[in-house]
Order: sequence, then structure tokens, then C-alpha cells
Amino acid sequence: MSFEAPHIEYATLSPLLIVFGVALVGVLVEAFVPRRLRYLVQSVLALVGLVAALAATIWVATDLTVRGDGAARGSIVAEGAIAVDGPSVFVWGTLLLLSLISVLLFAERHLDGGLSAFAGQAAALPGTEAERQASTRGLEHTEVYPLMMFAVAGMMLFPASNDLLTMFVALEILSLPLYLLCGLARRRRLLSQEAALKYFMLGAFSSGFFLYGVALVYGFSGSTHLAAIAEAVNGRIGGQGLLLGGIALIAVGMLFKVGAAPFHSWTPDVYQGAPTAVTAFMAACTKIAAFGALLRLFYVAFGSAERDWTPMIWIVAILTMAVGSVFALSQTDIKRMLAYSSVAHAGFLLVGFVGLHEGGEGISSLQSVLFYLVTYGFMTVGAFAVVTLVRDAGGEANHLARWAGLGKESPLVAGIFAFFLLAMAGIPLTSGFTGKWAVFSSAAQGGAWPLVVIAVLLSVVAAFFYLRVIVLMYFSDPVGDAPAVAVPSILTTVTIAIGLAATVVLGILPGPVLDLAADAGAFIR
Amino acid sequence: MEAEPFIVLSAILFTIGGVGVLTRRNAIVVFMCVELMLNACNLALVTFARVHGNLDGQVAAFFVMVVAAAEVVVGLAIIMTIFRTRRSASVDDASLLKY
Amino acid sequence: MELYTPVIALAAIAAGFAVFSIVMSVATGPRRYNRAKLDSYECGIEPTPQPIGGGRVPVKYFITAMLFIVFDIEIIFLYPWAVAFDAMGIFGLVEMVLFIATVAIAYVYVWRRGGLEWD
Amino acid sequence: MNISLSEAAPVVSPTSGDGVLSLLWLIPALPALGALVILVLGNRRTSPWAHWLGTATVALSFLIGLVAFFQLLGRDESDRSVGQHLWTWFEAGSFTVDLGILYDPLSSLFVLLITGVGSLIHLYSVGYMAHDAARARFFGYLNLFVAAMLVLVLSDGYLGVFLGWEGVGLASYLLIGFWHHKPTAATAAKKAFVVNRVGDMGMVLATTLMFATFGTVSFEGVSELASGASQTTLNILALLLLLAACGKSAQVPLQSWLLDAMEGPTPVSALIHAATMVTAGVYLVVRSNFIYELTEVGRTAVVIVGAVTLLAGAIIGCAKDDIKKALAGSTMSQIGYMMLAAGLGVAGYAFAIFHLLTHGFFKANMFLGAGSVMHAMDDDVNMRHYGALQKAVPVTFLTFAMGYLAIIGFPGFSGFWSKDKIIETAFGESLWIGLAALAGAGITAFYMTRLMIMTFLGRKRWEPGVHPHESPKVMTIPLIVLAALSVLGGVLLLGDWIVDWLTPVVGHAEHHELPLPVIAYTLIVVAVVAVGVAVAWLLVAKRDIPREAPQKVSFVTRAARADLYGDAANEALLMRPGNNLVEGLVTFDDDYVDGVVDGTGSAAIGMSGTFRRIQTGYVRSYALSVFAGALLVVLALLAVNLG
Repeated sequence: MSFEAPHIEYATLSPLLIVFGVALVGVLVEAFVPRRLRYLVQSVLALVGLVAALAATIWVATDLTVRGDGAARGSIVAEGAIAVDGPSVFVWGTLLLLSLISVLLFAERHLDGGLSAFAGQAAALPGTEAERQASTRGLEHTEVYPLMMFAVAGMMLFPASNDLLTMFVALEILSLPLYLLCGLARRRRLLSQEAALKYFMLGAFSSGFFLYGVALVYGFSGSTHLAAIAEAVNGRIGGQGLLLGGIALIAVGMLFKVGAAPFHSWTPDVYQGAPTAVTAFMAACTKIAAFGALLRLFYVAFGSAERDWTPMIWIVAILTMAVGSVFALSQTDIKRMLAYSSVAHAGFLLVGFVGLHEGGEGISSLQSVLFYLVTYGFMTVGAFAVVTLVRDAGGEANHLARWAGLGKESPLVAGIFAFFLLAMAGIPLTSGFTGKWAVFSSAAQGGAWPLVVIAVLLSVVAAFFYLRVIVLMYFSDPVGDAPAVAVPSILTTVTIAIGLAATVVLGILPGPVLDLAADAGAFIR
Repeated sequence: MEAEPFIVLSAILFTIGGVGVLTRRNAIVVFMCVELMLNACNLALVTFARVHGNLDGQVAAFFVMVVAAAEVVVGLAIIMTIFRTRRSASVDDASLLKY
Repeated sequence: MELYTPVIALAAIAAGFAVFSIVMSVATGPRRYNRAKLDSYECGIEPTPQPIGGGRVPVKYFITAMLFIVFDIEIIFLYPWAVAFDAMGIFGLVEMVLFIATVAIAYVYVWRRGGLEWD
Repeated sequence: MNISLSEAAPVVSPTSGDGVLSLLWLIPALPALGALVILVLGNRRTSPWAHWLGTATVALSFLIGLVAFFQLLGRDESDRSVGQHLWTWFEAGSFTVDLGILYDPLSSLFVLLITGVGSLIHLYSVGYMAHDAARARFFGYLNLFVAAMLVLVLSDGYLGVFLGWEGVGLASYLLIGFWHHKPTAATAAKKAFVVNRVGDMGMVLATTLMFATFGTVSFEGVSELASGASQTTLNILALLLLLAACGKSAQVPLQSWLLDAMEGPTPVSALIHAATMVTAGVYLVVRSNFIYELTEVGRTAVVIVGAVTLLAGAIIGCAKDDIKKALAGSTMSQIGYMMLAAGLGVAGYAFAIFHLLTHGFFKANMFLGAGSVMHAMDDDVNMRHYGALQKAVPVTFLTFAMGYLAIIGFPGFSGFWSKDKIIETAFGESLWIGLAALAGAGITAFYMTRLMIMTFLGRKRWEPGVHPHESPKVMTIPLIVLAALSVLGGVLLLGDWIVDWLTPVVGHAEHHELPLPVIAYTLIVVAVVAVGVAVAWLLVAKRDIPREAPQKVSFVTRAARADLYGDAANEALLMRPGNNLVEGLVTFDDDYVDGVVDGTGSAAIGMSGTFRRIQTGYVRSYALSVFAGALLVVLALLAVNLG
């Protein structure tokens, strides 16, 4: 039996390896560092690790090799399992930046009397003596940092996977830590645990679909490599049923992760129940990673079956936008409303997805979706960061009625939040507008006219519920005692400031980032 | 070797698992149904590996087992915390978050 | 089919032996019961009392079971690795050391945080 | 007259500017700066000086605009289109979107109108809002509006126009709802926003379509490439732009918000809902002449919308007892005239703009006059409680009378010249259109005379305890200036100046041969107007005006009082298909959100409230939806393949 040692390109994979390494070191820190030092060590470790990974990403990005006709740059590494190309690196950079500002939210201890937003002791029963003690002794789960780093690593691997098996493993690496993180809220523990249970059950369910899809596609093509699948799809060898069934089931798994209707039902419940810092992180980063993977899979592997799956994406896109926009209208919880808003955003992203795919004149789908993801990520983290600030005696005041009159209470916070909402609504001079413009344009260029018309229509509806909150904050009087706006430490302040700055800059001068997205070029095959 | 019966069997197992998730109340049983779905996938993968005469599917089955085990660890932990708080493992009882 | 003949034969013999010994012990053995004999069989140690209210076990067992899964998984990869060990040479060794080290990190965490202490 | 008499509209090809013309960006930047300073520092900190800052920035913009205008005047006719590149907004591959300024004869007139009338209204507001605690914020919003409006008219592409378009929408929303403690004001603001969003959709779609068709959205690019597009594309583009224009300019069928918008402070009604913002639709159509010139369908649609609106607005104006709503109906009607003229093509563009300018003068004048009257009558808006005010508020009366004479088209006054030209051109196009325009003129004369009589003449019908007094100087000076402009606005037509001035933008019209000599049309119009005045005199002045509106009235009056069932029609026609969502949400929002705020969340009704019950909270039902979704996806894939 001949055997050749596999070749691993460690340098090219360094961003991934750094994040994985930091996660492992984080576990060791939990094991050996004394309790009082853990918070400091863990948060600094996570930050340093992410910065290092970001630096490595930039280094990798400047060093991508040009392939073929020059449309795509990068290389396939780790024996064909991972593709480090322009889009991968772009997504990595975005993910790392957003994770950086999310870590700051994780580390915030200023809002709740010196305690973090995470449960003191997850094993202690809610409402018992043990829980109170854990709280008074200032216990906290610093495990959240390594968990988050594992999730980040999975998110980075997901869109870079060049192999269905790697993709499945990445999907689980990113999901499992998130399930746990969702259940670790310090306040409203029952809701938090329920969110974890729901997310886990449905996530496992959907990954079952994904896996069966993988099995079918493997059955169709005889390989799990995207390139080999593409070849088989192109030649239409094997059974059509296997391929179509496989595409459909894989799509289910993917669309579940991006929160597209009718696979969105977990989104509002989980976003509401999870600790807000975790919600911010996963709302932004999971969607980015999942869209990256969705794009790679459908463009690279199933590209030549495009005629088969485009109508399906149309239906899902329309349904998603409609569900997100309409359901958001009657929400009374701010986090639920933002969750539905993120569902609607997934719909708009899917509109971009069916456009002109890659390359060509004008804005390609890939470019527009990547750009939209950046704008979406920053405004989402920013908005959720603001949500952590509005509090009353029971923790965060998430009921919309508690936000009434915030404009008078704290003009600055209300103003910033209003700005994020306007951005999500897609008002010009905010990044939301440029993002929507990009995806709609690419869809229009791809000839998806009816879809663009519907999208514009539904974005009008969507604008309405954002407006509702603004009206509530400015034009209504507070009910009962007004909620206090907690003064955050520098950590949350920095997060909000970065989110705000990105939203403004990407609205006024989207050029550089659009260029970067264009530079990312096509996927390598 | 005829592959079809195995694929049909795996599809049947997958469906049983899926229907189990939809109909059973106990979180543990629901979870077992999910595992059944994953194992149905394994059966399909191994069968196809045999059909195509390469090892990819078998390797994939190994990884799926690992992932399933990791899922068990995480899942049971979550179910247990819920059970300790609520004294019930029914998935229908956990429905505070809605509308 | 011939491939399976020895296996089937072995299975048949094993099953036959089991049935034979049980039947024989029932048929021939003396019947003198005492309390210890009626207890559950626990390898000679004192049996843990049955929990009240339907067979619930302490959470301690849960952690042990979870830990078992960690090693269970390790075996899945060790087995094919062992088969191909000669062919892979030093590369295979390094990779497996890395893999086991990674698993060990989780193990160390459990150990340091008291997961292995029974009481 | 140097342009050949070709069919196609002139291509926009700006040259670069120098001197003052390189400072054009300051025109919108100054009010924007004012808005920024006032709104960021907040009401409390800026209240001592915010009103003067607001007024000064707009006045300064006016001065720059004036100098720039004369610079432009001094240039060659072929050189009167100045472009200034500000920054590259988008750059994606071969395709870029630049934001820049296009200063040409058309935008120069708008700049003067907006900043000129804007300064006067700012000045007026200093007095009008003197007792409002949030006066500084008011000026912040007002500055924001002026800045956005200037962006709208100075942009060199549709995306820039859209930017301003959304900006004025936002400012209008904020200003209508300025007294948001009044529930009617809050509802009106919301309604305006929603209806405008419907129009905005047209704008977004038009822009996207242009981008997809031409690869550019600049006026320069589109005007150059438009003739190469297919007829269908051009038709759709024209209709989408018309939809946008209808929303902003309150044209049928999107007219319903304007009457409610009168809930805002009166200077807002004067500036935004009479003189400037509502004319943005006309600007859009005239600016897009290179598209409308190529599509018969588009122009016909514009003409029909204009004709219908001008009659509907006039009829509504007849039945309103609320002085501001009567004026709002009149605004709709007058904008209908402009639309009508714009739809007539090259022959009408210049007159549309001409009427837009004169209307800006006299309608702002009358709105401010109405504000002055309300000021005197303790904010009562019901004309049945007025009467015999000409002695009490003499300056207001005189200035209002100038506006009145202008709007009915009394010979010599500005409105006479502009309206006469439109009617004449309409007759040149088609007899029926001409008759509609003529009838509109008669009805206008009727309701304006009614308004004059009920307000200033007749006997006192004042509420007890009301002691009318003339407004302070800071309010009457703008009135006097605007009155003068209402009288003299007609000079723009001297020697066909405005037609020649706009020729580089809209092209030159061949002279139409009319069936009758021009003077005959003028005489007919004057006669019809005289009849309208006489009828009003007989029906209103000769009878006693009851203090309560009579209930036993004809069907027509009832219909007009109900805004010609505009809202009802909206519900019936718009609600069912498509837009029902949006409109329905307004009511839903009122019921539901307000309910939540009041702490009575149980008031949840409406579709969203019903649908959200799907989200049961049970994992198993979610799993079911995933399962169903999986089936849906599989079926969608199979259907494509088998079908």
C-alpha cells in the first residue's frame, strides 16, 4: 500500500490555525489559571488572538496567487479540503473584525454592577441559593471566550471549505459552541435555556438534512470535493434525482443557518433568549459565514445546475423578505424585532444571490452580497450593543413599551439607535442603502426583475417597523418609570462607535470596501 | 451488490427519525430521533462509498460519528440543565418564547 | 456466503453454550436463597440503593458518560490509523500525537475543574 | 434658438465652472451645516440663537445662488450648464456613481425659489414660532429640509435626486408631526410618510431600471443613451417616474396625504406643502424631459394625472371650511396645472416651470397670510368663525388679496400670465384637455373668492373672547415681499424670457397653430374667471354664512368635504391590490403600537398580529415548518426539472 504524506500549507492556513490555537489555549487557561485572573487573561487572549489572526489574514490576502484567467486568486490547500481564495479571505477579514468588536461586548462588566452578562454558574438552578451565592461571589463563566473562539474558527472554516465533508464539520464546529453560549445568560435564565434547547434541537435537525443532502450528492458524483461535484453536475452523469434531492436538502441546512423562511422560526426565539452579546455575535457572524458557504457551494459545485435551483431561491427569497418584514411589525420585544429584521435582511441577500453570479460588467452577485454582509454585520452588532444599554431593575429592558420616550431620556443613545434603524431600513447616506442598492442592482443585471420589484416593495414595508421604533422613542411619553440608560465602559462604547462609524462611512464612501469585494474576485474551483 | 435496498432503508430510517422529531415530546427521544437521522445518513454514505468504489463515504461516516458524539455531549448538557430547572424534559413545556 | 460460514458457526456455538449453561444451572443447581443472592449483581460491591421515583441516577454518572464519549471518539480515529501506521511513518505519528494532545486538553480541563472527583 | 429643431431632447453635457460657480456646493452645504449644528447641540443649548442661524444660512445660500445666477446669465447660451463633481459614491468594476452638481437654467431657477422663499419663510417663522418651546428644533428641521431640497434640484443624477427626495420626505415627516402631542399631527405625519414611500418605490425602481439598462444614472449618461432604449423600457421608466412624482406632488391617486399634512405648523405648509417640496414631482418630470420626449404613453399619463388632479383639487377646495385645507386643495389643483403643462412636452415644460415659480410666490404668500390670520384668531382654522377681518389685519388682508388676484388669474398679476399660457397650450394639444384646464380656472376663481369673502369680508362670526390683531413686523415683511412677487412675477415672461432661458434644458418648441387667435383664449379665460367670481359672490357674500357647516348639502359638497372620498378610494382601490399592506399597516400601527404604549397590548389586531401566532413557541411546530420547508424546496427543484 503506497502512501503519500498529506501536505498542509500551514502559512496559508495561519489565520484559521491561530484562532483554533487560541481557543485551545483558552481551555488550558480555564484549567490552570486562578479564578480571579481568568477574566483578564481570557479576554486579552481572545483579543490578541483575533488581532493576530486578522494580521495573518491580511498577510495571506496580499499573497494570493493568480490562477488561470486572473478572475480568481488563491489556492486550494490541505489536500483539497480548503480553498483560500479572494472571497474566503474577504469573509475571514469581516468575521474577525466583527468578532473583535463582539468580544468587547462579551467582556463588558460595567452595565450590571460589575458582573458580566453571562451566568455565574450555569449549573446552579435559577432562583436558588446556589445561584445567589455564585452571583455574590462574582463567579462567571469565562469559558465563553474559548467557546466563542471555537465558533469563530468554525465560521472561518465554513465558507472556505472546498469539500462537503469539511463543510459539514465546520458547520458543527460553528454551531455547537453557539448552542451553549445561548444558554448562558445571567438574567432571565429560563428564557436563555429555552433558547439554547430550541436552537440545539432545530440546529441538529437541520444539520441532519444537510448531511443527507451531502450523502445524496456524494452518491450522485462519487466525491465530496466541490470541483469533482461541479464536473459531475456539468456532465450530468449519475441520477438526476440524487442530485436534485441532494441540492434541496443541502439548501435546507444552509438556509436554516442564514435564517431564511420557512427555516427561520428559530431566529426570533433564540435571538430573544440568548444573552445580547451572543445575539449580536451570532446574528452578524453566523449569517456572514453561512452566506459565504452558500455562495461557494452553489456557484462552484452546483453552478451549472443553476437553472434548477434558481426558482427555488426565488421562492425562498420572497417568502423570507415577506415573513421578516411583516412579522416584525407586530413585535413588542426589541430583540425579536431585530431578529425578524435579520430574517428580512437574509431575504434581501438572497435577492443579490440570484444575480449575475461572478465577474462580468457591473456589480456581480458575489461582490454585492459580500458588501451587503459587511454593512449588515456592523449595523447589527452596533444595534444589539445599544440594546444592552437600556436597562431597568430586571436587567435589559427589551419590551418596546419600555423604549417609549427614550429620545428625551437619552438623546444620544436614542439618536444612535435611530441611526442604526434608518440604516437597516435602507435610508440613503447610510450603509444600508448602499448595500441594498448593490444587491438590487446585481439582481436587476441578472434579469431578476420581478424579484427586485418585490424586494423594493417589501423594503418599503420593512422600513415601516423601523420607523415605528423611532416614533416610539421620540414621539411617545415613557410609561411608568423611565428605563435607565446604563453608562457603558470603554468596551461597549468602542463597539458602538465602530459600528456607527462603519455604517456612516460605508454609506457615504462605500468605494473602498466595494473595491475590496470586487478585488476578492471569483471563487477558485 | 445491489445498492438500492440500502438507500431505501436509509431513506426509511431518515424519515422515521424526522417524523419522530415532529411527534415525540420527550427531549431525549427527540434527540435520539435526530441521531437516527444522522445514522441514516451514515448508511447512505457507506453504501455510496461501496457503489463508487472509493473511501470518501466511509471516511465521512467516521466524521459523522464524531460529530454526532459531540452533539450528544452538548445536547445532553442543555437538556439536563433544562430538566433540572423545569423538572420536565418535554420539549413542549419550553415555550415561553413565542409570537 | 462462504466468507460468513465460520462467523455463523462461531455465533451458533457461542449461543449454544450460553443456552446450555443457563439451562444446566437451573436444572442441576441447588436452590438455597439468601438476601445477598437476591440482590442485583454489582461485581461484588454493595449495590447502590435504587433511587426513588423511577430510576433516576445522579448527575455524576452523566459526566462520566460524557467523558467516556471523548475516548470513544478517539478510538474511531485510532483504529484506521493503527492499520495504516507503518505506511504513514513519522508523519502519522506526529499527527496522532497532535490529535491526542488536543483531546487531552479537554481532558485536562475536566480534571482541573473537578470533573473526575466523585464526591 | 441655436438648436436645430430635432425631435430629441437636448443632451445634458455640463461644462466646468469657475469663480462663484465653483462654490456651488456651498448652497446646500450651508443649510445642512445649520441643521447639523442645531440638531446635534439640541434644542435647549441652541434656543437663543438657532432661529437666526437657520435664517442666516438660508439667506447666505440665496445670495450665493443669486450671484451664481447672474454668472450663468452672463454665459453663452450653449455654455449654461455647469457641472461640479463632488465625490465618487460607488465604484464597482466598470461602473461608477458620482455625486455631483448640475447647475443649469432649470436648477438655477429652483435654487432661487427655494432659498428665496425659504429665507422669507424662515424669517416669518421667527415670529410665528416665537412662543414654541421647541423653536430651535423647528429651525433645525427647516434647515434640513432646505438642504435636502437643494440637493434634490442640484444633483446631476437620479441617485442624487433620490438622496434629496428621501431627505425632503424625512424633513416633511418630522415637520408635519412637529406638534406630535396632537394625535392628528402624528397620524398625518405617518400617513404622509407611508404614501410617500409608495412614490419613492417608483423612484427606486426607475433608478434601478436605468442602471440596468444604461449602466449609469447620471442625467448626462441617461439623456445621451435614452434614445437607444426600447420603447417598453422608456414607457415603464416614464410611468415609474410619474409614480414617484405623484407621491411627492400629491397627484391623484397619491394625493390623500397633502390635506392631512396641514397639521404641521403653517410656515411648513407654506414652504414645503405649497412652494417647494410638492413641486419636486414637476421638477422630476421636466428634468426627465429626455425620457418623456421619447414616450407618448408616458406623456399622456402625465397629462391625464395633471388634468384629473387639477379638477379634483379644485372641487375639494370648494367645500373646505378649514382655511389651510382649502388652500391645500388649491395647491393640489395648481400642481395639477403644472403636471398638465409638463405632460404637454416641449411646448409646456417652460410654462410648467413658470407656473411653478409664480405659484411658489402667491401660494406661499397666501399660506403665510392664512398663518397670520390664524395667529390673530388664536389658531382657529375654521373660516366659518372668521369674517370682517380686513379691518383687523389690514396688512395681511392686502397682501392676501394680491395672492388672491394672482391665483385666480386677474389680468396683469403673475398667475394670469402663467395659467393663461398653460390653458392656451392645452387647447393647442386637445380640446378636452383645454376645457378641463379652463373649467379648473373657473372653479379656482369660485373657491378662492369664497375663501376671501368668508375670511375678510361679511360680518363678524368670531368665537367669543377672540381679539384679532395684526402680526409683528417680522411676519408682515415676508408677506409684503411675497405679495410684491405675486404681483410682478409675470415679468419673467417678458419677451418670452423664461422660455428662452429654459431652451438649453428642455429644447425648443415649434410654434403651434391654434384654431383661434391667442387673444381670444385670453378673453375666454378671463370671462370664465369672472363667472367664477360672480357665482361665489352671489352664493356666499349675498347670503348669511352659518357658523356651523350645514349638513343638508348636495352629494357633490359632501363628496368634496370628504376629499372626494380620497381616503375611501384609497382603501377600495389601493388597499386591495398590493398596497393594502402598506395602508393597512397605518391603521394597524395606530391600533396596535399605541395600544402597546398605553400598556394595553391586547389590542393586537391586524394581519401581522394574526400571522405571528404561527410562531407558537413549540420546538416541534418549528421543526414541522423546517420539514415543510424542506418539502417545498424539494418540490420547487423537481417542478423546474419536470415541468
